Amino acid sequence: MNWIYEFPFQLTIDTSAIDKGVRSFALTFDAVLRVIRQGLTNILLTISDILTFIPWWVLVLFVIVLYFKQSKKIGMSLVYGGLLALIGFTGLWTLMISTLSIVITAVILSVALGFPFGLLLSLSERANRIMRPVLDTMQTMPVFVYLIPALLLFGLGRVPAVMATVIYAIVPIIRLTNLGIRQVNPEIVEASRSFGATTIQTLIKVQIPQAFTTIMAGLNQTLMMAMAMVVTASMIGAPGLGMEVLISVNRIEVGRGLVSGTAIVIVAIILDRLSQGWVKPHSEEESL
Amino acid sequence: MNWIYEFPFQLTIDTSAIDKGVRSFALTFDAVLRVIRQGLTNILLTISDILTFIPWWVLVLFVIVLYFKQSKKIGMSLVYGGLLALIGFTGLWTLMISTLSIVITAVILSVALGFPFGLLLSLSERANRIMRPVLDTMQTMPVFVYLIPALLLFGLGRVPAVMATVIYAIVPIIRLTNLGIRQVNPEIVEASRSFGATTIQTLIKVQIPQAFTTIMAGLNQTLMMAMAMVVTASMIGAPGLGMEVLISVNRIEVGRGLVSGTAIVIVAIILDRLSQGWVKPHSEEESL
Amino acid sequence: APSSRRTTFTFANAQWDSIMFHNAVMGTIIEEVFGYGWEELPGSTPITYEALMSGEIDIYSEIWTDNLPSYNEDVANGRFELLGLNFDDNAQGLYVPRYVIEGDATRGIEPMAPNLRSVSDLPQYWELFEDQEDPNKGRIYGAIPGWAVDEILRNKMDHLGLNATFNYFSPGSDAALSAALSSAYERGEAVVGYYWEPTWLMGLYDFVLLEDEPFNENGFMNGIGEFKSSDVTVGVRNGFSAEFPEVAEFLSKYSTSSTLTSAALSYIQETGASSVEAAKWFILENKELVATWLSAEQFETLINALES
Amino acid sequence: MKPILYVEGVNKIFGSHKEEALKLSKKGVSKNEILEKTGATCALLDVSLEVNPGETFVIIGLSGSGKSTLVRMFNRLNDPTHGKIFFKNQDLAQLNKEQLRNFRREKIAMVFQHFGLMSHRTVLRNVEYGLEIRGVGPELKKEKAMEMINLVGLTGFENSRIDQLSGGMKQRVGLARALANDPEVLLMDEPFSALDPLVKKDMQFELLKIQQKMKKTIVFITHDINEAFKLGDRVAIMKDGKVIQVDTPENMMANPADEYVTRFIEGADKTAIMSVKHVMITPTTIVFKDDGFNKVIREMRTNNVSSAYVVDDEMKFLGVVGLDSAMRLKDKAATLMDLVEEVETISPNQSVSEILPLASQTRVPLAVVEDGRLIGIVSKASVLTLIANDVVVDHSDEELDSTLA
Amino acid sequence: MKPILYVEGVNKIFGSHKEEALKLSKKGVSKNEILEKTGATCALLDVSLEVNPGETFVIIGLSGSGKSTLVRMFNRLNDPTHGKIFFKNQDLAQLNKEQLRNFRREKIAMVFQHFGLMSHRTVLRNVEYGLEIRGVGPELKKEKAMEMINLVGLTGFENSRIDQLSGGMKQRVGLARALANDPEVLLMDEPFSALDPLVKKDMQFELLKIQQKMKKTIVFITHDINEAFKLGDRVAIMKDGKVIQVDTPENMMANPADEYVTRFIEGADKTAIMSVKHVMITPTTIVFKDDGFNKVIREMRTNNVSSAYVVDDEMKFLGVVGLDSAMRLKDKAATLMDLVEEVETISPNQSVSEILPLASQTRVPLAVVEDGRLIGIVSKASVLTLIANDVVVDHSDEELDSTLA
Ligand SMILES: Nc1ncnc2c1ncn2[C@@H]1O[C@H](COP(=O)(O)OP(=O)(O)OP(=O)(O)O)[C@@H](O)[C@H]1O
Ligand SMILES: Nc1ncnc2c1ncn2[C@@H]1O[C@H](COP(=O)(O)OP(=O)(O)OP(=O)(O)O)[C@@H](O)[C@H]1O
Ligand SMILES: [Mg+2]
Ligand SMILES: [Mg+2]
Repeated sequence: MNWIYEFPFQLTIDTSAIDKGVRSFALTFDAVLRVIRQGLTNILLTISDILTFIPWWVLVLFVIVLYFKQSKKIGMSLVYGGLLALIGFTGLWTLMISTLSIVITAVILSVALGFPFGLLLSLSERANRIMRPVLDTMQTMPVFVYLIPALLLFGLGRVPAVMATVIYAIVPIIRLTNLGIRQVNPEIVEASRSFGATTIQTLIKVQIPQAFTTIMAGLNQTLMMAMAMVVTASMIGAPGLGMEVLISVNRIEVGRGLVSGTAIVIVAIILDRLSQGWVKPHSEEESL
Repeated sequence: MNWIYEFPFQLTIDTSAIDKGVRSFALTFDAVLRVIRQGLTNILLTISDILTFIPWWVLVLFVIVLYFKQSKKIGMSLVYGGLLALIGFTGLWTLMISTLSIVITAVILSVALGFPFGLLLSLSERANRIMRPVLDTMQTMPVFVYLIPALLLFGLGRVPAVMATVIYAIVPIIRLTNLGIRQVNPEIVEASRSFGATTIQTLIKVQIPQAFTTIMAGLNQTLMMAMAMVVTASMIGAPGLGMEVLISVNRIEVGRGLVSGTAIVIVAIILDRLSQGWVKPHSEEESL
Repeated sequence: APSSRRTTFTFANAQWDSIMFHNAVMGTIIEEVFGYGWEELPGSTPITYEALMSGEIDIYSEIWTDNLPSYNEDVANGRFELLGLNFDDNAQGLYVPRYVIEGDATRGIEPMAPNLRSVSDLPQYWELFEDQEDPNKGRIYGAIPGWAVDEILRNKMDHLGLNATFNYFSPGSDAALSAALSSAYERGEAVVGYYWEPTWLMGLYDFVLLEDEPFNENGFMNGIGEFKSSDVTVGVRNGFSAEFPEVAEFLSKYSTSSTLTSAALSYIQETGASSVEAAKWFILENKELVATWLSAEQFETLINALES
Repeated sequence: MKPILYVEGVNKIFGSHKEEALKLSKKGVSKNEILEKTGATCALLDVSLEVNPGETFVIIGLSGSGKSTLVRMFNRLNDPTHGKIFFKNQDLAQLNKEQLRNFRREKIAMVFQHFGLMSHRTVLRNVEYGLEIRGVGPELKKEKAMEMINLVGLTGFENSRIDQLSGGMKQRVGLARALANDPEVLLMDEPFSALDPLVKKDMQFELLKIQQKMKKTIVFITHDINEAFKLGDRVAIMKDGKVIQVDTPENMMANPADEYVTRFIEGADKTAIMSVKHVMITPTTIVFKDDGFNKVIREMRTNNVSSAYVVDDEMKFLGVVGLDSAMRLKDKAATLMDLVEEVETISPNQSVSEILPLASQTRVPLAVVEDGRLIGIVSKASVLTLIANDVVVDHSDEELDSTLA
Repeated sequence: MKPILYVEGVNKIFGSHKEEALKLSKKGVSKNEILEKTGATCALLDVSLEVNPGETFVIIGLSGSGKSTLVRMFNRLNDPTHGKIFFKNQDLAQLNKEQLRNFRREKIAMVFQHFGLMSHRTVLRNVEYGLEIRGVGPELKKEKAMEMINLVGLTGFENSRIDQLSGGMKQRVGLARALANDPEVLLMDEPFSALDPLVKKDMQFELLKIQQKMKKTIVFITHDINEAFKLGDRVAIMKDGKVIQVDTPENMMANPADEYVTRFIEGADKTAIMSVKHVMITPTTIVFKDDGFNKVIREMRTNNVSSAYVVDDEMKFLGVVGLDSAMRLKDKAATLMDLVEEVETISPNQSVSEILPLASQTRVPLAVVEDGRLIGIVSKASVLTLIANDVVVDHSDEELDSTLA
């Protein structure tokens, strides 16, 4: 029966070579990594400083006003503002600011890298074909797997958390930038070309503006995925609400986990609603 | 300055009450939970037995043939078959089967619960409005948070893993069933109604078949999300590839994590491709 | 292929190395001597601990009592059966690599803090342990969030006034902590953080435990004084001894030491052996000790089985 | 004849603030302004009309004029905001769910602009759909469906997938599906608008052919005036939710209600719509078969023409006699009957376009004959006058072709 | 005249196996079969034609016949698989990237079926687009764009968002945008197909008006034969990638190349296309102003009619004289000049539809006069013959209206 159920031979992969590789890479490129780390830390600190500087009620008002501007629904605007304030009233404001600064940094980085990359993919069918499985892999590879390399390369703390978050969350912005550009009504692109526009002109003047809502949808997804990484990021030392969830998991405190989890949900939903506002800027709601 | 940055008062949420509530719920409904647990365990064991009974090369051949039938691309079919076999050759076959049986059980459960639920939502605008934030919350709540209640209610092992996976992965099948039914060309639905079809007749004979591809896209997403839960599920004792990843993370073995992570990616990508075959059954590829 | 089913004990696998090693030793003996099967159910410390109390895990071979806030209460309430003490000569506290104090000639590392002895010396050297995310302070890697020692360490920071010069950094997970310490070690950087023995990490790398004031029963929880060595106990689910008295008896006699465990972990690290292989090696290496856990007859069965 | 469908003062307002919108519209505020002010769309405003059994009733209008909204009320896919709709004597609003279903299953069927076919079913299974819903047994169902498939000329395609068909074939399936239920009323919402011009022509022809066999009541929507006039027994023109004029194509052509209708029908091919009876004039130079030389010549002279139409005592048309031949009567060498030339005659219900070839070749005005009797004549001039867009055909001004020296 | 666009033996095959597909198509295998066998679509097959400067060249054909594929080659949005396309003397395939851009910027512009407008820009900024691409300065750019907006009648809408406009207004923007660059050639791919019938009519009128001012070379695509004949100086009919016939509307009407063309043009309004010169016949009964009684009467008798056309020595047309009046010449009571009735004349280039009212009222065939000289006459019969779909207007068979006793 053996030949039915068993494999004729076994491959042994020298996994420790990979370990050594990563470790020696970390040593070799220590200087470079330090620079990246420093740069990211600065961004993080700046964002964190700004967020800390803003009084909580300003932020709450900001959410209310922004959502009202987009949706014209005063009720829901107040609900979202109230929910945000609630995070403060339960004493999680500082943690939330920590979380936010990591998420925002990760999203900024994702956009800065992912948007141009998405553009590139939209221009070359071949690059697109080659990158598809890579992006697939990035999306399906369990985050835990690259948590450790991120940690070995960037140490423990917010920087590797941002890096891991970027790896996980960058895919949608790449994909939807690519898709958005490709989906632009070909008649409009041809119209532009028929006027003798160069590829770059067409891209900047027509394709990017036309793909704007799709790209924004990508940004929205990137944001949501970055939020989904909050707890995992805390496993390598990112402070904030995620750490709070980890603590409650380690202590099997359902209630505490639920409270901090809910805070994460509130932040995520507010970010989602606000960023969806860009996706469909003036969509008239059906009045029925 | 206090009033600028500080909250006028603090709410203290009695989180331990929640803990106690869950624990006493678990005690009170022990009998019920046991039945559910037993039922799920039986399903899990059956699926696991079936998967274990199938010789590996049969599964590999199955993947090759199925993918070839869908895509007519012999090259890619062989690649996918080869990748699957590779999992076996690196000694991870048994773990993969464990993982698969949990994922498949979770997906079956998600469909069994999510599909009818999605149908309900598609029929009632009100239910839809009420459920939207609930579904949003289910998708954004960090999985870790409901890992603990799943654990308290169903103990450690594969059953709570399946439950947690279902909570996380059921949302797309609900959403896309709902969306699919709503998106069916209204002319076709009206055609059906104009022939005097009842709501149920229209649903079964027209809307569900017409929404089939969208529903299948939901199934595909559910499958992918279930795969994404594999590692997290292992935190409450689900055996398989996820456990392997966790162990390697704990031991800081990048290589080992990468190998088992890659195995997860391979399984996910194969499942993705095969289930996308249902989504667009006979789509002719553009030959350019 | 499908396996036949027999009575099988479930061990907690809280995913650190020593518990897996002890599981393997206990499991091997149970299998060879008593004829039952054994398997491990993995999960984090609190999760597996919870599972022990819910009866899902039969045997917990290494209960780190100080890491479980509710341990004493649970024992008092009889939520599981406490069978015995596995070992209690372990150590925990803040560690620094030896080269920080003494240097390492083979790696060309000069001593960085030759006078660093105790925790209270740390403020002098904070710049060595610079927190890259906050260059005005040093960084101390703390315990895993949620562990009981996490709270103690935070209090210790207060007590010793370390907060002025150091950030207490929550590593998030034990994997992250290990990685932080090991990668710093490999770079030859100065690092200070919480850790404990016996562990493969401490076996593999040369770390020094920083001294502290003597143990203080009253102030301990407030961070005053050094850690006493924590009791590492063996527990089984309720009702286990009644069902399997022989096994329970063996488990209650089971007792090792930190040193022995460390040796076994180093063996694993050096040879790449699995924990089961290590267990066999351990039993054969320490026959006298093992003999004290079992009746003569049982011991003979075991040795015969292993040596064949 | 009692109408089969009867629409009475129907309004349909989409959106909120319905009453306010209605009030504004009664004040004469335009549809767009109302939409801006109240958010309500006045899709139909005070529409009343009737459809007679067996007729093809065409509704025409620009996009957004409310055609679909109206037609969808006949099978209650829409309900009116105000007003009533009757099928025979049944107020449709009174039907309960069960009755409505049965009404839809038995009395009325619909053909859709974009075909409304179910892409997951074959042609046969699409055509069977209505029968399936009614619970017809599998054999009868298949038999009836096949019959309809044959009727619309799709024999052999019954097992094709819908997406393998061309647009014209798809609409044949739609038609077959609607007919399979043998409904009394067929609603067709721009069924041919999505088709290519040549295919459209074929389909119109097909529909006329089928209608000749089936004699259904058809409510047909289009925005192509030629299609409307070709197919419609009566045509309703809609604009901004109002019905502006309901009339036969001929009358509409002759008396357009306003400037808008005039513009709409400008492009229509008049010869195809108007029939001989609209352009014929009373024959003047009539002689009886026993008349002699003097009588005949006098008749010709009086009317200043060079030929005369010969009839018998019962006014049956016998033929034409020319001035040249008539001369031979003088010496009694022949009777009038000997001299009569047989000519092609036309009937009053033929369309003008049909008689165009004849009219262009004839030497004398064409004789219009009904039941053998001469009832009028059609000259080249009268045909040209029609075409020349002098919409009102004024018979009194009619000139004759020939002058007699 | 040298053509401005010149297409020489162009094939366009989409997909793989191009050569094989071409071979099959040369063997006469149908397009669909080729697609099934090789996966290649033969969009254009051996197309040759020329477009002259200043003309409106219309391409007509059913959906999928390759119209778009062809027109898109003129600005190289498509490249031919085989064959060459010249703009003036420039082989378009020879242009390098830079030259191609300049060609597109300066020589040629396109109007799209679905407008191809950029929804993120206002009307003004859409119209400015081509100028912006050329790097025209902001002031000049705005000035030119505003000029074009005024030209197409959108003054006041320059700051509107595109989605606030109706279909007709959108296409005006498309037109303005194309014209803003002042191109030599304007390509229009079914620009009016998406519009409502009345709006379409307006737009056609607008285009004719603008074209009168601008005198561009226009390549216009449509599948509406009336539109084609209304706008086109010359029309090319395409079928399955082949050009079947290229001709003026009149000639096409008169000599359709095959059955397919015949069917296509069946629905066209012939009187709008054909002009007087196509239906006129040589005047027979001509008399000179100094002719006497005998001459005149003889002329009338010979031709068996009751009136004659009077001309002077240089054949200048003076009028008509009837048989009755001519009788008065007998006793020399008057000269021919005294008796001449002035009648309305028509010119050979008027469309038949224009002269219809006259033709239907006239007693004698209408005189066709060019430069004052009588060059032909048009009888009711010849007009009717045209309308009657006897497509070949055979002049020799022409009958005359009046017979003389
Ligand atoms: N469900 C609806 N909700 C709101 N407004 C509607 C709805 N259906 C139709 N309308 C509006 O009612 C008016 C009439 O629409 P309808 O579809 O009857 O026009 P139509 O004459 O059929 O036009 P078309 O030729 O484009 O089919 C339009 O202004 C349309 O926007
Ligand atoms: N990019 C392309 N790839 C493959 N086939 C194409 C492509 N563009 C056009 N075709 C095919 O070429 C043929 C001609 O298409 P084309 O668009 O020129 O037709 P058309 O006459 O403009 O039709 P329509 O009236 O629908 O616009 C069609 O069979 C079409 O399917
Ligand atoms: Mg409609
Ligand atoms: Mg086209």
